[in-house]
Amino acid sequence: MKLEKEEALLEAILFLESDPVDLNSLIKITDFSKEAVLQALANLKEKFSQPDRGLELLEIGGGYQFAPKIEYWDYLKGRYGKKNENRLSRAAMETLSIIAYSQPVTRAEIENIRGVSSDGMLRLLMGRKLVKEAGKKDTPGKPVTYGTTQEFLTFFKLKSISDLPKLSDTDLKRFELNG
Amino acid sequence: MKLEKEEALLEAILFLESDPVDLNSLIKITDFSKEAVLQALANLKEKFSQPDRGLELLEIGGGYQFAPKIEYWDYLKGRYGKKNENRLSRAAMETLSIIAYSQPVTRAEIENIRGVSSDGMLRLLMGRKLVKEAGKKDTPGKPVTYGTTQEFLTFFKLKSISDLPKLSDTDLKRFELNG
Amino acid sequence: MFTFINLADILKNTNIQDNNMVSEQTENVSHKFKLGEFEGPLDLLLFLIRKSEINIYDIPISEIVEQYLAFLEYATKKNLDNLSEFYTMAATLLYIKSRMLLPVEVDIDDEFEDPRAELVERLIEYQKFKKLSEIMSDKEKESEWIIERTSNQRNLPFVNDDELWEEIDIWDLLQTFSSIISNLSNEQILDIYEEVTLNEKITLMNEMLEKNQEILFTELIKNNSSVMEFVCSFLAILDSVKNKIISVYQNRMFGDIRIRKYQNKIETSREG
Repeated sequence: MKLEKEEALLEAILFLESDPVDLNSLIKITDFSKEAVLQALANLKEKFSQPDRGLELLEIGGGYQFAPKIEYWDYLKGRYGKKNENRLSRAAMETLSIIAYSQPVTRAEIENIRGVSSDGMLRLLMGRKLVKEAGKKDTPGKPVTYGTTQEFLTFFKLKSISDLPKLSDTDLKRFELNG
Repeated sequence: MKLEKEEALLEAILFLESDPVDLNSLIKITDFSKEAVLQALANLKEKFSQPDRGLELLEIGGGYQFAPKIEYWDYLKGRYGKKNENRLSRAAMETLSIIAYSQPVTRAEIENIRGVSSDGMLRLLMGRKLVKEAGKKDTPGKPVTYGTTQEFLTFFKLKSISDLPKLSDTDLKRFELNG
Repeated sequence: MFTFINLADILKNTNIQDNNMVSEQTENVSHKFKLGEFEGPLDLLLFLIRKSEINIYDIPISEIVEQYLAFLEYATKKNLDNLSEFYTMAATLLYIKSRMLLPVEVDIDDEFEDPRAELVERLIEYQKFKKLSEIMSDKEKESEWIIERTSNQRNLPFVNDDELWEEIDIWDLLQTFSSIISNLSNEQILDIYEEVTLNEKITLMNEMLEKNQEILFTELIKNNSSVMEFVCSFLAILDSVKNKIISVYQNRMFGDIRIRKYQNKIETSREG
């Protein structure tokens, strides 16, 4: 399907935006049909994958975004690069992965898995906007549950939470044998 | 000449920059030869002029910059235009003042005064209806001349073009002294 | 007795191939073993199990308890913080150990009867998330660098700097022009500084013709005392007639000149 105008306009919009733009926003701005937008995005993605293009169309957290292709980063780092000095500690990453893979999950459940109090870690992760309160659990006391945020997806460059990296088959067997 | 990598990298750089980037900076960032950069820019310009592209490569004030094509501005105005409704960039302002005070004036004359290509700015000002074609000059080649519009008068709250403020006496004297 | 040695030595001697041991974590191999590296009692237990090359499903509980308590003693001496959870686990381990010592016929293969079963389950679960968090850490490393655009806010039309006018007025325009002019050579400015110019009058005339079908010559004169006004206005008419922009009419000799747009003027001037 030829969608020259649609592709052109989407290219302009994604150029103007710096954060991922979700499908609904794109439909609203362009006034095109959902099908047309999706098809045009697919066409764009394909075109930008050509070797003479320096950008690629990423799908992150349900949104679309242009980003320079990784093979050009060495040229770009000097002027545009920022190193992420704020790596998560092992404890924070442990807590985060429990939340990511088991969400929605209560604090008690997290602490039960880790075997230590996770208050500080939860606060840290919420401070970095990787984790948010996700509702209340329907059990006595109605404890708050936690889940990951949009920023979490962006940070880990994930399309959606179902895109979380999986355990290898060997690991999977190992952990399920006596599960 | 095939310059896939050069074009790709320049595309990425011009995506990351918000201001026009001059040739020397582009050479410095990419470490390509001047000829390669110029040729790649020309190729890019040509490619972006295709109807399925929403951006165009402008040459503004001696620098290069991507901008959404004017034909898509109506779609984009609502979301991206508001803040600038009453703003003009310096380059646009320069061009506009030359046109206002020297009209009717040809593009060559404008460029002669500014010392840089004024293609993009002229289109921008015409897109905003502050400037229009005002006829042709009676010189070889009959170049198009430009002048200000009714919207220009409204925008600057002028009754008529003869209300344009005059240069100060000091300015006049300096001219006479040098002249 | 559990002694604190280089982690690398321990790992070197640890066979982690087939015995359902703790997942590989070779990242810290070269580091000196540090107490702070245990995220909690489960982490410590997994380390001890792995170091001793024992099967997680058949933990020799007395041996592990002994090592665990040795660690706790050392940690207490060092005044480490947050040891309460480690003590809780110690109590659990001792309880399991006592259950194991009871003279009851226990079928070890039946995990529901095994006092260690719940602990093993927790260890496995924790181990799974440890592995997952390693995967996530690798993923995080991919984000070690971010490439940022110089400005996150982009608008139409393209604004080049922050020194912009919320609202520009005509004096800004004059000032801009004035500063451009100050950098020009004299040849480039020739007729710009005239009090009144021919171009100005042409422009004024076109402007008036946009609003009115017909205008009068006298309407082009804004300053009656200036001869240049008359000259420029008249030249403007002559020039425009020549360029087929206007047509002029005069009712009587020395009467006011009526000016109208030349027919098809718009079309011809927009061509090209």
